[in-house]
Amino acid sequence: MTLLQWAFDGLLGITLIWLAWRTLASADLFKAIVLFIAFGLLMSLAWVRLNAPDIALAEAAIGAGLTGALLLVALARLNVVAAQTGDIESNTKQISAPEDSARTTAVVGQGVSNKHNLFQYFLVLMLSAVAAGLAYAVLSLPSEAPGLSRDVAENLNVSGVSNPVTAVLLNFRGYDTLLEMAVLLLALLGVWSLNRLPEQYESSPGLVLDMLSRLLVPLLLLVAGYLLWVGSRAPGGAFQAGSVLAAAGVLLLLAGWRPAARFLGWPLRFALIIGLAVFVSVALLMMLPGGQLLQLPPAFAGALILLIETAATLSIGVTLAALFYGSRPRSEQIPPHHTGSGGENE
Amino acid sequence: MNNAYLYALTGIVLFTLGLYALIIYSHLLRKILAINIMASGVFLQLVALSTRARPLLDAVPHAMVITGIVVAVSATALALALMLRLRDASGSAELIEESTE
Amino acid sequence: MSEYFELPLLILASSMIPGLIIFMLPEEAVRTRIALNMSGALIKVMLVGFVIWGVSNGQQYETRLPFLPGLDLVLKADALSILFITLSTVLWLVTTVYAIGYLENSPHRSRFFGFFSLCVTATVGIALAGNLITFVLFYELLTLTTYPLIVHRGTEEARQAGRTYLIHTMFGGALLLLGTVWLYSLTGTLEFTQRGFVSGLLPDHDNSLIIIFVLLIAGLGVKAALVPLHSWLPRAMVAPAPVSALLHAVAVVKAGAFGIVRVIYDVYGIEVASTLGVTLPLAIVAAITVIYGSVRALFQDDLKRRLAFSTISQVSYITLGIAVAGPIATIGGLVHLVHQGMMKITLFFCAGNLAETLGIHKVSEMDGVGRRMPLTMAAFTLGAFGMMGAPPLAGFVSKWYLGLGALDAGQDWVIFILAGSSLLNAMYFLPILHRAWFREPMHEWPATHYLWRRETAWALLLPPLFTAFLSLLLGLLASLPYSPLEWARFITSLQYAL
Amino acid sequence: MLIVLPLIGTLLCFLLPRQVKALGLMTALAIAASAVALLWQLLQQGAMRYSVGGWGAPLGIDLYADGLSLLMLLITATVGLAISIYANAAFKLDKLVHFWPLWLLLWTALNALFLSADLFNLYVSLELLGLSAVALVALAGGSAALGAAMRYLLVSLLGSMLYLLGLALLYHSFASVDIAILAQRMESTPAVWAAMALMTVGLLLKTALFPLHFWLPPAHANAPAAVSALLSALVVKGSFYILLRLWLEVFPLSHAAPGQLLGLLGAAAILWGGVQALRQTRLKMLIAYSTVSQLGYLFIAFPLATTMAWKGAMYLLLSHALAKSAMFLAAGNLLLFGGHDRITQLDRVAQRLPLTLAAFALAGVSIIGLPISGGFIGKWLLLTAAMQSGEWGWAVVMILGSLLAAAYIFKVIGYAFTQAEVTHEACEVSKTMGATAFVLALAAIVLGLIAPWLLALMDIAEPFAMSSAALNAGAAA
Repeated sequence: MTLLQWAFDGLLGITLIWLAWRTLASADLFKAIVLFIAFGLLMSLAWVRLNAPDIALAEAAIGAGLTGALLLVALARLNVVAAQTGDIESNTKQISAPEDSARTTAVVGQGVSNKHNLFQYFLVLMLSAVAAGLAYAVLSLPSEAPGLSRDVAENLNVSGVSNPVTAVLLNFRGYDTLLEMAVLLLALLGVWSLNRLPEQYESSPGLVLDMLSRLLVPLLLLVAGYLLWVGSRAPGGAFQAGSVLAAAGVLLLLAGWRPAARFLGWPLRFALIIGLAVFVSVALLMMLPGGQLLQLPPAFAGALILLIETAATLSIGVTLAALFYGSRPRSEQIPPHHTGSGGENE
Repeated sequence: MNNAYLYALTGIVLFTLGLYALIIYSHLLRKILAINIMASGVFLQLVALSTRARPLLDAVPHAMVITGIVVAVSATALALALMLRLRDASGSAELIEESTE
Repeated sequence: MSEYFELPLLILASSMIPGLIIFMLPEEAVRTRIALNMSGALIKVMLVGFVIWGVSNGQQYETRLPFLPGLDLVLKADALSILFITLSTVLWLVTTVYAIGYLENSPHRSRFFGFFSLCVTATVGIALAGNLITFVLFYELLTLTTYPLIVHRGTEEARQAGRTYLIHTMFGGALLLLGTVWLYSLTGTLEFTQRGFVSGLLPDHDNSLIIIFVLLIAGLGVKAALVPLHSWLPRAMVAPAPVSALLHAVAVVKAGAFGIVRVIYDVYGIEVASTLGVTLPLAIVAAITVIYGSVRALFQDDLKRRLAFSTISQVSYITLGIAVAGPIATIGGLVHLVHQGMMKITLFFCAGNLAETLGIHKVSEMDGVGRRMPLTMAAFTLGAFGMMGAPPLAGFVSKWYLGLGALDAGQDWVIFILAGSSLLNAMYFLPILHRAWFREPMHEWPATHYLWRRETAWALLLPPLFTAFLSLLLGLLASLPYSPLEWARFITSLQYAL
Repeated sequence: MLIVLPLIGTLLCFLLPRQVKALGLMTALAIAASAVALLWQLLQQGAMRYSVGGWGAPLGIDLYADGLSLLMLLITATVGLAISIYANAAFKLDKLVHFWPLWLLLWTALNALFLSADLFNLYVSLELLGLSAVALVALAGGSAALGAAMRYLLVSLLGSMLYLLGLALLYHSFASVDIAILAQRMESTPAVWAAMALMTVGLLLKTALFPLHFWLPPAHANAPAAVSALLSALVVKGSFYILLRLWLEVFPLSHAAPGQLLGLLGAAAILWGGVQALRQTRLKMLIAYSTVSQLGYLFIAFPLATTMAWKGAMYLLLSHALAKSAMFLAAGNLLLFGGHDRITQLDRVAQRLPLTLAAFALAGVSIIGLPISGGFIGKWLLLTAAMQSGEWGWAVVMILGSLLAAAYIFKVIGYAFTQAEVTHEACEVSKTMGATAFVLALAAIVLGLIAPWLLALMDIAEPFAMSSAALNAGAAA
């Protein structure tokens, strides 16, 4: 461990903390989100330094990228509601006056009044104590611990893949991942179950974005495919690939593209659940020859994992994009007023 | 090797910072950001300490963190949608103290 | 385990099942309801008769159901429980007849009779309980089932009375439960045993035992209306007359008194209780209650309230008799359990008749009522004289034994209590009788519309006559075998090993 | 398997929204059947350990079922089935389309949670549980419900974060997240203490133990009735279950002071929740605060830490699940019928819904802890445990709590007897809805009669014996 590395790590740590603080404390919410995205990117760097390239990819794509996009679009909607109080769906209650809302977006963050000062100091004191205690607990851990690395290494050759992270995710602890897919689906169900949000404001995509999307989307699809394929050996895998796929979808949505109505019915639903469905089916099928739930026989493990991952990638991509879009498409009832003409599906 | 502790401590600071912000700020978007930063802190700590297994790679925490990231983004998406709906219904993106009558 | 394992259960079921069915009946199904009620009551009387016959021939009736590990639900018919069961069963039959007449055409009858039956079930359960936990169980059930009866009318006043009742009984139930748990954690058993089961703890746990005794008695004292836990009783008079009658003659107050008897006899045992020195304070509390109730009764103009305070006073005779801790006084106390029930229910029936037929609620309105309703007032007179302890009525027998027993146990002061109380009884009953028989009516009574110029409906008239007759009989034939007096002697002989 | 079934149901319901009623109900029945099958299996062969994927801990994830988890699964199946039937009658199709997938996911989460022996897996289940619960609360719409859902979401996420941080410390101390392995390797280090504190606080937050209960009443009161029932009956119990497992098995070395603290908080919850419930003017708020109070009882077992106390707490948990769900469903019926749930004006409503009222009253009996009911058995066991340990202070608190409960329950019931002419037009409440509530309440009463059998079930693999053994060892040392 050279001094330079030390300095780099130290600097990275301090920058992370500083960025986090600025994110949380900045008066402007837009600025806060941008800072948060920057924070996410730096986190990826930290993951690389920690020898965790898989996480770095996931963090960059999901943590910084998609979360950032979600945050931005949410903020935009918050502002749309604020700005266009009058003309959006007059039947929904709009209590807030425009100037009130404007203030909300601008300076809300500073809304900690003085009378809370004492409480604030107390809180700082308490939390410092908590942090100190935690730090002490962490530092008291032995400086070397193999964790489960040996177990993973020993079983890697029968797992069907050579990337240990993928092995853990889809084989050793595949059950976690199964439930995790359910969480993702759940988030979408939850979002859809809320009543319709006000329509995202329609900015004309602009030439650059339009061009960019035409150029980038095929590229992103390619990257997603690559990540999926390579995941068995090198950093990559379903989640990373899925989020890249989602990025492509987000880009298309931003460019004003809307899928044709006929894809919004059960094809969309099917795409959303295919990952989980395949996962569950595989899990159950493995029980047929007398194995345990999710017991992948070493001979087919590689192929099965790839199958699961492919389906999962598609579902993750579509789910994340749908989360970005927000409300449930008016699928069965009314055809959406799609502006884009591109009816191609991914 | 000792950068394990460095990053772990960073994680703890991030966690505490997020917790502070979660309690102190009232705007929901900020609270959501705070939760995300807390999550980052936890993940950082989880992975940083696993580097103590060097030269081997302990993949289990890595997988856990990837799971965690996906869970976090799901939760964030739900929280944001909820925030927008709340804003829609009550006109404010802050939590108003319930009067218990 | 005896061959008649199911019998106690059947006795319970004979009132519970009709009760549950009645809940489901529509309001209009009058006949079905009457049929159910009456057949349940009759079956119960027969079953109890069978049990009496069996027990006096040395038969054991016991039902044991697993309830908790090491703790069974026990229903047992022993001599003491027979006394209480017989009383409640007979009176249930009578009261059912009365209630059918009384509540004719009033709303929510299904609800009323449903809870009424359940209330009787709980009472019988209390009587049959073979251990303290079973007792507690039915004791709480009694609270729950009487509450709807008290608030039955649904007026604001009824609701208030219900609240007062609940506050008292819930509190009492909590104390009782606490005492029970404590006792259980010390002894590991709660089985009622002749002469108690706690004597093994005696030297070391004196203080605990005393505190537990206080907890148990306070919990039971609420229902037995011991001063100062009595104030729910007069307020509960807003309930319909059959409820007041059954509640105050039998179910609730007697359940409390019966519980006190159980605790002293079968939990502690009279010897342990005397050793601990807890009987004298209890006797004093009971004595105070006797006097206090009588004094308060003097000043009540509302007839039912006067009767309620009279109940407070009279029920404590039972406690007093037990707490004096001598065999003869015990006989007096036990027999009073039955005698007082018989007499007081007569009085309440009569009060109900007056209210239902003539709209009379107050003593001051009773001038000359004896001419309009001679039979009712005749029954009332019998009951009142019984209460005062005039021979040869039932009340005299109990008071006689109480007094004798007190002298026997060397507690001479009790005599004065008894005498004072009887004097007070006379002071609040005699004016009523005087008004009813000898004063001119203040105004013309509404004419009767019943056949043969009967004073009121059959269903209202017969029950008080029947119970009044019984209380006369109980006094006259007190020394016949199977009379309550003989039975009480029998129980006492078991306790004191005479 | 209990986990996969509801998942498949979710997928089907999601794919075929029009058939959602029938599909959902079929799934619910299938789940209940498999829960019974598990009961049969456990009765035959005792506790079961199952390695998902065949790897086995510490590398893979183990499922574990003993008496404790079995009972939780059974109660979930019972309440779940009833609520499924209720929901089909109560919601319109456009709500049901959302309700069913979310509810089945919640059921998945619960079943996964009660079966898992792996702390990280528990974290994922916990998130699944929390998020689906939040989404269900938000189903009610309206700013109050949405605000409550938001608060609930934030609290739930915070709780998960605390839990996860503690988990990280445990993993890095012992290189495993399997409960059994952790229990073997457990030692008292600063990291373990920190982990215990973090995880306990996180779970307490989700279990809403006083003073961390602030989020619960609005969330439970503003959700749709079926959802309120789920939340109070099952969801809070999920995190409590994890807490119980942790304290019984993972951290058995730390009973003294922290246990006392939990007990004190529980006592405070009993009293505070009771007083607050008494002060409420809205029925659902009252019931929600009653939940806060009843949850307090569960924590009385921590300072006592005897087998009997744990069983008592467990018994209370089960009967509370039944009684409280019955109560919320009954309240839902009243609300639907009268259009409001102001307690003082219930008289006009209550008399026209006798079955619903009976359900409420019976459930109340169990909540107060009067005999004969499951609540009584639970309280009896806890009281006896307290008295046997000579700690009568806890007993007094419990009795006081019961009195408070009696006060607020009868506050409601008292109005039902008031005579009032029916004046307003009322919505129709279907028979099914009243009957479901009644059956649940009756089940709470029946729990009071089958105690020996249930207590024997709890003894499968003796999940509660360990702590007392540890305690005895501690006393001997």
